[in-house]
Amino acid sequence: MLEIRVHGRGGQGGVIASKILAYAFAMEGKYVQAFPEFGVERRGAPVTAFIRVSEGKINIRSKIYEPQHLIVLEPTLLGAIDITEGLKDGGFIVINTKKRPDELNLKVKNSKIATVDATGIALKYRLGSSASPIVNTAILGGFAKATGFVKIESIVEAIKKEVPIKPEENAQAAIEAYNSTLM
Amino acid sequence: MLEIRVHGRGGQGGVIASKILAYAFAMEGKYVQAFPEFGVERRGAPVTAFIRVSEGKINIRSKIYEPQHLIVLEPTLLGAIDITEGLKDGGFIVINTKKRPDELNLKVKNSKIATVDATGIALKYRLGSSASPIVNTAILGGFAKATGFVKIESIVEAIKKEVPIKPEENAQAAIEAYNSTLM
Amino acid sequence: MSEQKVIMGNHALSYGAVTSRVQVVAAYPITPQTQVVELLSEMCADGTLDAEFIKVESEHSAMAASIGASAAGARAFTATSSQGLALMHEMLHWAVGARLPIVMGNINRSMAPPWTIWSEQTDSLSQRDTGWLQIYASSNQEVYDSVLIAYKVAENKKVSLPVMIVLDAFFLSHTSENVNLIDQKDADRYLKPYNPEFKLDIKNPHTFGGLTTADWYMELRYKIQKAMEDSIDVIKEAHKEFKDLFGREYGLVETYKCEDADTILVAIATAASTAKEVIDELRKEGKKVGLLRIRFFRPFPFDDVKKNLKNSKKVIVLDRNLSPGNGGIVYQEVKSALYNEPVKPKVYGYIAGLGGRDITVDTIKKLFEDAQKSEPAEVKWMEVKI
Amino acid sequence: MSEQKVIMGNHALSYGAVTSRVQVVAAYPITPQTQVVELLSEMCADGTLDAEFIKVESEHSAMAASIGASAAGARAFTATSSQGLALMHEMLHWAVGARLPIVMGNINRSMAPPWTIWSEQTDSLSQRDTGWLQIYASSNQEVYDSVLIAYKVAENKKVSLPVMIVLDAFFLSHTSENVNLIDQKDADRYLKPYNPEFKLDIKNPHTFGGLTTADWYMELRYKIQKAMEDSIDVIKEAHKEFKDLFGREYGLVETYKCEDADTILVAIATAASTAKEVIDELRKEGKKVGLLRIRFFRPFPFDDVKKNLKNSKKVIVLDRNLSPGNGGIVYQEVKSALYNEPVKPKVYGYIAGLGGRDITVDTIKKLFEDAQKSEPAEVKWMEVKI
Amino acid sequence: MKYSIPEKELINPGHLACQGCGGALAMRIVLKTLGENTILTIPACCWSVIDGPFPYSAVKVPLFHTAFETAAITAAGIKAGTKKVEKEYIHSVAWAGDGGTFDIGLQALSGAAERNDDIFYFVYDNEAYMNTGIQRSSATPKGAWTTTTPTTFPKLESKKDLDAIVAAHNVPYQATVSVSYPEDFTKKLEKAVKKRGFKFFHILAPCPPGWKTNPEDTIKLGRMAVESGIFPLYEIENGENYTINMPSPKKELKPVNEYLLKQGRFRHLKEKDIELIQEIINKRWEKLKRLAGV
Amino acid sequence: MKYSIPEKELINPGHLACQGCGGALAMRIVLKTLGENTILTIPACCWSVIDGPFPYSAVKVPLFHTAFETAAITAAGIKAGTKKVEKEYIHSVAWAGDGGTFDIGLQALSGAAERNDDIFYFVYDNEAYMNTGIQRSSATPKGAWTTTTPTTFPKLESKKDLDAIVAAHNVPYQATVSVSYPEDFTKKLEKAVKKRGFKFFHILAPCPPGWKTNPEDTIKLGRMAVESGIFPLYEIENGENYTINMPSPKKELKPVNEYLLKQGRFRHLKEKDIELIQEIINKRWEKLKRLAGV
Amino acid sequence: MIKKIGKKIIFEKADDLPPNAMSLGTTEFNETGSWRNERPVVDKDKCIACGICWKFCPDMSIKEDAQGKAEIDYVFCKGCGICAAECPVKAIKMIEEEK
Amino acid sequence: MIKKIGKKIIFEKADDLPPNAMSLGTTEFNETGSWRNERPVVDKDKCIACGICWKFCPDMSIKEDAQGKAEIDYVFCKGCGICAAECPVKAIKMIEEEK
Ligand SMILES: Cc1ncc(C[n+]2csc(CCOP(=O)(O)OP(=O)(O)O)c2C)c(N)n1
Ligand SMILES: Cc1ncc(C[n+]2csc(CCOP(=O)(O)OP(=O)(O)O)c2C)c(N)n1
Ligand code: SF4
Ligand code: SF4
Ligand code: SF4
Ligand code: SF4
Ligand code: SF4
Ligand code: SF4
Ligand SMILES: [Mg+2]
Ligand SMILES: [Mg+2]
Repeated sequence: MLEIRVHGRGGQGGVIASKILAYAFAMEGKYVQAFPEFGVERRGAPVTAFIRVSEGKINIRSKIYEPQHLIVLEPTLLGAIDITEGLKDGGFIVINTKKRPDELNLKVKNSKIATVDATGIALKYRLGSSASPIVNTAILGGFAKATGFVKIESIVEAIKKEVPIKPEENAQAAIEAYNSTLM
Repeated sequence: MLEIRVHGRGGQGGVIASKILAYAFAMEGKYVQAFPEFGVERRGAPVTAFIRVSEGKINIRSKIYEPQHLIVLEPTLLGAIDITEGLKDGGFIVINTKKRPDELNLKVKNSKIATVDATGIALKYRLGSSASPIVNTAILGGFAKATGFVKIESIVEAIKKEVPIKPEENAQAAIEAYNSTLM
Repeated sequence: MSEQKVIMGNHALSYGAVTSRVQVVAAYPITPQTQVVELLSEMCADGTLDAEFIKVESEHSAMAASIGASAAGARAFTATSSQGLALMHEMLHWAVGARLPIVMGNINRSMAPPWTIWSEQTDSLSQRDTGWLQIYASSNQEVYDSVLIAYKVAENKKVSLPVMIVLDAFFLSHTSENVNLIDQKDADRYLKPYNPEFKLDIKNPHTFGGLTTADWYMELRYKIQKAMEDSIDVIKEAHKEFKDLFGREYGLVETYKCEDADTILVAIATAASTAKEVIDELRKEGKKVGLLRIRFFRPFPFDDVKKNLKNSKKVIVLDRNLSPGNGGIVYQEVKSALYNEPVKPKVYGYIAGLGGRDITVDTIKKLFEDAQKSEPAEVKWMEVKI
Repeated sequence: MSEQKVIMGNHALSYGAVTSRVQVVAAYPITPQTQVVELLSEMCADGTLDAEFIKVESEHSAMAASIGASAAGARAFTATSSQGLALMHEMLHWAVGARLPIVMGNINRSMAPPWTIWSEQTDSLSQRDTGWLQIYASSNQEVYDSVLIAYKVAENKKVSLPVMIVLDAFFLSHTSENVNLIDQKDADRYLKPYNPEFKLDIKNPHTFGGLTTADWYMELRYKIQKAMEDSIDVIKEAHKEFKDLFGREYGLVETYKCEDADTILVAIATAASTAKEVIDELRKEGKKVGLLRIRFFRPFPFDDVKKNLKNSKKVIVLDRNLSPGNGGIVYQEVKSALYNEPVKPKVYGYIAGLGGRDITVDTIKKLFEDAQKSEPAEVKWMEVKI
Repeated sequence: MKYSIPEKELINPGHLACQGCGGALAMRIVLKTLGENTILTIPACCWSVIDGPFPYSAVKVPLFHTAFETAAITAAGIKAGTKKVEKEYIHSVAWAGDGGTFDIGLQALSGAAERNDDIFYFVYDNEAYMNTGIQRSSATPKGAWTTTTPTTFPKLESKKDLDAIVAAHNVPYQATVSVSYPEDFTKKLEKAVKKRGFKFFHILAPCPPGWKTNPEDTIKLGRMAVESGIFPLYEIENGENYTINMPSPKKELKPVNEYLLKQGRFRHLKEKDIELIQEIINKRWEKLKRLAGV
Repeated sequence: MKYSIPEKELINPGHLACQGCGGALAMRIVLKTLGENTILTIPACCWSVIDGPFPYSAVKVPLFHTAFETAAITAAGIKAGTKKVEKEYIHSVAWAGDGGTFDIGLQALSGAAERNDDIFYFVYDNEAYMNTGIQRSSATPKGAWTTTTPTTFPKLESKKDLDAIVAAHNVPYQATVSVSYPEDFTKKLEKAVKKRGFKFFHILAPCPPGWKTNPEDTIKLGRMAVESGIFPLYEIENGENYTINMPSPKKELKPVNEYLLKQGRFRHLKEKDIELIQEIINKRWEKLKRLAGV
Repeated sequence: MIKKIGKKIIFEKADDLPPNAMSLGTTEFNETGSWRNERPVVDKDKCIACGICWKFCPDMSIKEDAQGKAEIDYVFCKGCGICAAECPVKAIKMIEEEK
Repeated sequence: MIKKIGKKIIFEKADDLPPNAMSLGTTEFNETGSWRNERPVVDKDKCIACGICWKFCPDMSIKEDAQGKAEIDYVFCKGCGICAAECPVKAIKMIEEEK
């Protein structure tokens, strides 16, 4: 069973990202769960979401306390909160940032860090406004590339089915992210 | 245990009559219950009320189906409904009417019938309006006289305590009724 | 020292509120409760009662107003029935979560549709999960006395929960009986002014009821359950003090000839009163029968129920209520309470008297007869025309 | 023939309503239910669903509007949660008395105060006495399927009662999962248009719900209880037909490794799903444990509960709810159901997971451990900080 | 016999209204005019008793008894339902007392008006909670006795101006009507039948036991209420266009004291109380005339 | 630094409002002005979250969280209670969102207004149910997107005219105010503090996520709303005496399109939709001027 | 089995009832003439058949006779007196019921 | 036992709690500065101490410095940008937070 946590800010679409990713896995025949942190979302405030992926039916319906993998939509969070709380060793951390993985000063032991400039890509494809670009689709391309858990084709298809506005551009953004992810 | 039923019309004060009578008994140290027929009272429509009187505590809290005694506030009811339904033999029936008991054609076996012109008395003491005189106090005088179950003094005192408007006149009316009851 | 009146159950409630010196009354009329409100509004108007009377536009608001007044530190009272009680439902939960010692009278009336105004206890029993203490009265004297007792218990810091005093429509509400009123001075010795630990206080400002996460919500609920459990002793004390001062004795339950009984009838409210006649009659016939009247249905008096029933052979539960898809509510809870006892009587449940159908001496006799010759079942009906 | 989606429990409800071709939707937003309403209002706006959407000003009105629509002969749907459900309370009774086959989703959320938006079943379980059928779901697929099943059962002339489909806040409502949607044509074979025996019909005018005296009110209640009892078979049939057409199997209860179990956990909703993990683990350790998930809490599945539990030695009931002054609601009803059985397992009750506190594999393991070494008590708390 | 209003009765005798009930007469007029394509919904009020006990009914159209606070929304639900299942156009009619309208049912009413639900809403206003034995409602006039506003402390507040509240919702049609003017009543109904959306009727319905009046004076009282301007008859379209029907805005109002003193519920009033009431009436009348542009 | 409104803060930072929340600012202004003798009651709304989780609170006065539909009556209950137990005069303040006021809390509000309960009622109007994620309320303006009025079918009905509804209750004092005009706001509060009886404030409180606007534009939007006349500032005393404060009744209104198009929730509107909205504004403005006698 | 006796409906058992409290007959079972303590009597000579009494009767108790004049239905007339009060030619008198 | 760590309140068990959910501390425990993705910076030279930014800040995050000029409280400032937008002399700039 894969357990993944997504970090973002209220209003950024982290919860939708988790849904799209789950959908992509489902299209590959997996059983999935995607859910937000059960709290009150506030514009600007940090928010999280979760994904479970399994080959068989998922009976467990409690929260995820110790994810293996992380997706970080918002680089400014790295300074603001402890994104690695409860993180298990040995997974992937995919971060939206211009920086290279080795430029980041993350206190994690054995996680593999990947970075992708999802913001830059989102701006390029005019996703969201320039003040608040929507990065939640692009970063999934990065996740697909970094982890290899899910095909980029599935991500693209999931985006096309789930994103009502500019589905094509969002799909392109994911592909571009896939191709520009650094590890 | 005494069980008494009162007949009147909606708006006439039959329920209050039952309460005053119960109170009069209570002042003589009795345990009492007084309650209306459990229904929807409509101005003009026939209504009934009930009284239980006992030396000891009354535990029974169901309705009265077979009263021993009747009080009838409204003579026109005699033609309209069957006032003797469920009536036990051997009790008293006190009726507000100008007629003498033997002028009434009641189908009862062994009940003792008493009559009193409560309407006339109420008009005399200006109780209620001339169109709808309030006869519920006067008739209690008749009941006291006819049955002897309760002292007229108790009735008078109960009236004075319970009737907010014209208590004196109501008390006088009861006394006059007491003195003019025919059996 | 005490005055005897002949008053209806509804007025017994009103007088109880007056003797308890309630400070805020907010109520809305509904048959068969109206006389409670009418008398109180008269007494507020003429100064007999020094209280604020809020003539609300619905029962929902009646409870909300009571909640506000109580949160501000005042003694609050209201009364309602059936539809009105149901309309308050969200606010019933509220009063509990806010831990406010409001006292409310509820006149039992069956639920619509169809429209009905007659007695049945489904209205209040279907509020059993809201966290209100519930007292089921069986005489007007008990109604009156219970108002004082209710405040005494509710306002105890160990409890801090609202109390509902429940009386059968018409059989009590509209039936006038002898009631001894307590002299105000004596009452004041029994019931002190309400003086809460915390309230809405500008000198000591707190926020009440703010968003509570999974971190502590459960513990706050635990405290409510704890308060319910603690209330048992508080009630016993309140009863004892009441008896010492005024001579009248009450318990969480009332027993009647139970000691040696092999068959015990369990009932609440007026049916339990009428049942005493039946017990007396059957005793005369040599039958070892007894009565357990549950006076407090919440907190459920587990100990008293177990203690009094465990030595019997048969228990007959009379339910004037229905939880559709399960059965009689008292039956269910009595069985549940006895479940883990080592030796258990057979427990029979009967539904009777819904929608104002009279429960007479005869009705109750039939229960004893049926239980003599049959086996228990989830739902048995008595005197239903089928 | 059927499409797979990854959708949250709330959308599973909405899609269920769409596949059921509901005709009138009246709903009011409340966290954690809002997505149900939002998706339906979108689908009404864009024509996916040919229904009237009434954007009411409160939940009380949502239920009243549903009642009106249903009485007029239309298929009505609504959804709510906690405070909203509580605010509807009077109308919940109404829908039952009027015998209207409304289907409603309720997202379980704990009751305020304090404010909370997290999962707990006190909201819907405290409606247990209103006469609604209640289905507790444990997956989004079940939520979706249950909407169709609910209408099928509710509209059956033998039943004519409303059905509540209940899902845990967040654990289902906001959790997206794989859900297979049924093709509309197939669905139409399963669920026919609503065609009531009686409705508000200008060609055949009747008055509904008029004042009913003690003469017949009780018999009308008897009919409601009868309908609840009859609904058991109707539900079984509806489940069978559902399985035949769509392959997915449901029961009044779900059993998991119960056959030879000496200790059986009884739970409802998502906790029962997580519990399967525990059962599997404990089985691996050689322990004879099983799970009984109560899917229909109303009608209470007496037979299934008795049949599945009577051969066990210990029964552990997990309650994510509290009836203050008594204890866990499921615990109470399970004990009551087993009471008159000749041989009875020991029944343990635990309260856990209130106010959104997570019920994890660990939590459930602790129940088994505690029950192994202790005696039952009226109220036991699990993972409360005391 | 001359029939100045539709002849056909859609209501049966034997109903449970008191002698001389204005509310019963009001229903008679409304059903006559709306006809058989009508579905009634009635919340708790005298009419839930008047219509008769199960299994009987006084009305010849379908009637749904609903909870006290839900008249408007239940009617809206019924309307939505009939739209889906009926071929014919149905008048979905909410019929409620003043308590069920001014107080406990106000929110549902406001919601339906805001959504412009296609229903009729009738309030038969007897100015108190009569069915429960004459308690104050917010429609009770200032100074009146009720069982919750004793003569020692009669109602302090003025009658809530529900017509203005409804008008603030800009509904297609609303009117005040009186059982004493059946022809005016019928005419307005016929006008409203042609409109789609929310239609509101405020009926003054004298109540002998509640007003402490003689049953035979019911019609007379309705007339006096109109003539004294304490209950003028007018229409409002779209919340804006006011038309005063009666009394004539050109004439002086008749003094209100005769109307008041004919009623037991006002008999405790002192002269200066009556003067105050007269002043309020005059002021409201001037305001109404201003709104109607006369 | 200049302080054109009272300096003292009765609210703490760290509260949970979104960036640029108009509703948070509104509370700040109100508490400053009313001072410490204030007890708040707040029904479900964003503010029940903003105030912070247990065991914390943002405000420095007592606050009672109450059920969604009960703001006015809970405040009235609190008032009645304090009258009996407090020596000092207390401002009992109901503070609710538009949903809790125009919709689910309307009845309680109307009841309190009718009884003239001595309380303050504030509605901070962000024109939708924000706390639950932006659903339509009856305060949502015509044409707006919300999650229950999708852009394919935006809100059809006009915003409910709550101020007119309150005015129909003839309450001692009512006013519309805006967070963009704190001095006007404060002045009105100071006026109201001296009145006894029911006092009503309608606050326009822009909401960045709900209106789909940038947080920094909150004040600007409030200003544009006033200047375009879609939310004029005015007072009403006793339901009769109207005073328009802003914009000047003598000047032309600024066109509304700029205000609308700054907001994502209106961005789907066609030109003719905007024209229609402009017409409605103009009409309402004329009516308001007429009522104010200017 | 549902019986009808005159206008009265008699059920015997729960099965006879409709599923909910649905009307099956009219209020005409209820002969409200018994409520009357005064009865309206029409003076047919005076009656000008204007229909005003009919228009105002809350109990549908005024019918047209063969001559088109007013006729009271004493089965239901509650004796409110409105007809007498409103008759423009005073053709109706209220007289006391037999006592 | 109730502990206070800075502005945080730490309960250990049910007994530590008040009987109902009553506040015991202020929202200052919640340092909303972490919400910011842009930070307002005051150009003290430009600032004319008019107080307008203070007046409009929804988060009480503008203080007066020793010179009476505006000073931002970054512990709480959420970075909404209102102060910058409303400053009449454009003395406040919003700059991106470190990424
Ligand atoms: C929720 C609820 N509260 C109270 C009642 C009791 N009740 C029934 S009718 C009524 C009064 C109705 O007054 P109004 O609407 O003016 O109608 P009227 O009786 O005067 O015709 C009341 C208070 C009820 N049925 N339901
Ligand atoms: C009875 C009830 N129904 C629904 C809710 C859910 N709810 C909480 S806040 C809210 C929206 C409040 O909207 P509004 O009053 O406009 O305040 P805002 O959130 O916009 O500040 C809703 C629907 C509730 N708490 N209680
Ligand atoms: S109380 Fe009044 S409104 Fe009710 S039925 Fe009697 S007369 Fe009519
Ligand atoms: S959603 Fe709007 S009103 Fe609510 S806190 Fe955020 S900005 Fe304020
Ligand atoms: S007295 Fe009244 S009920 Fe009888 S006919 Fe005349 S108006 Fe009708
Ligand atoms: S009102 Fe008089 S004149 Fe006219 S029809 Fe009746 S009885 Fe005849
Ligand atoms: S950015 Fe916003 S929160 Fe920060 S100081 Fe400026 S106005 Fe206040
Ligand atoms: S608004 Fe600008 S000039 Fe005025 S105090 Fe603030 S920073 Fe200084
Ligand atoms: Mg009325
Ligand atoms: Mg809002």
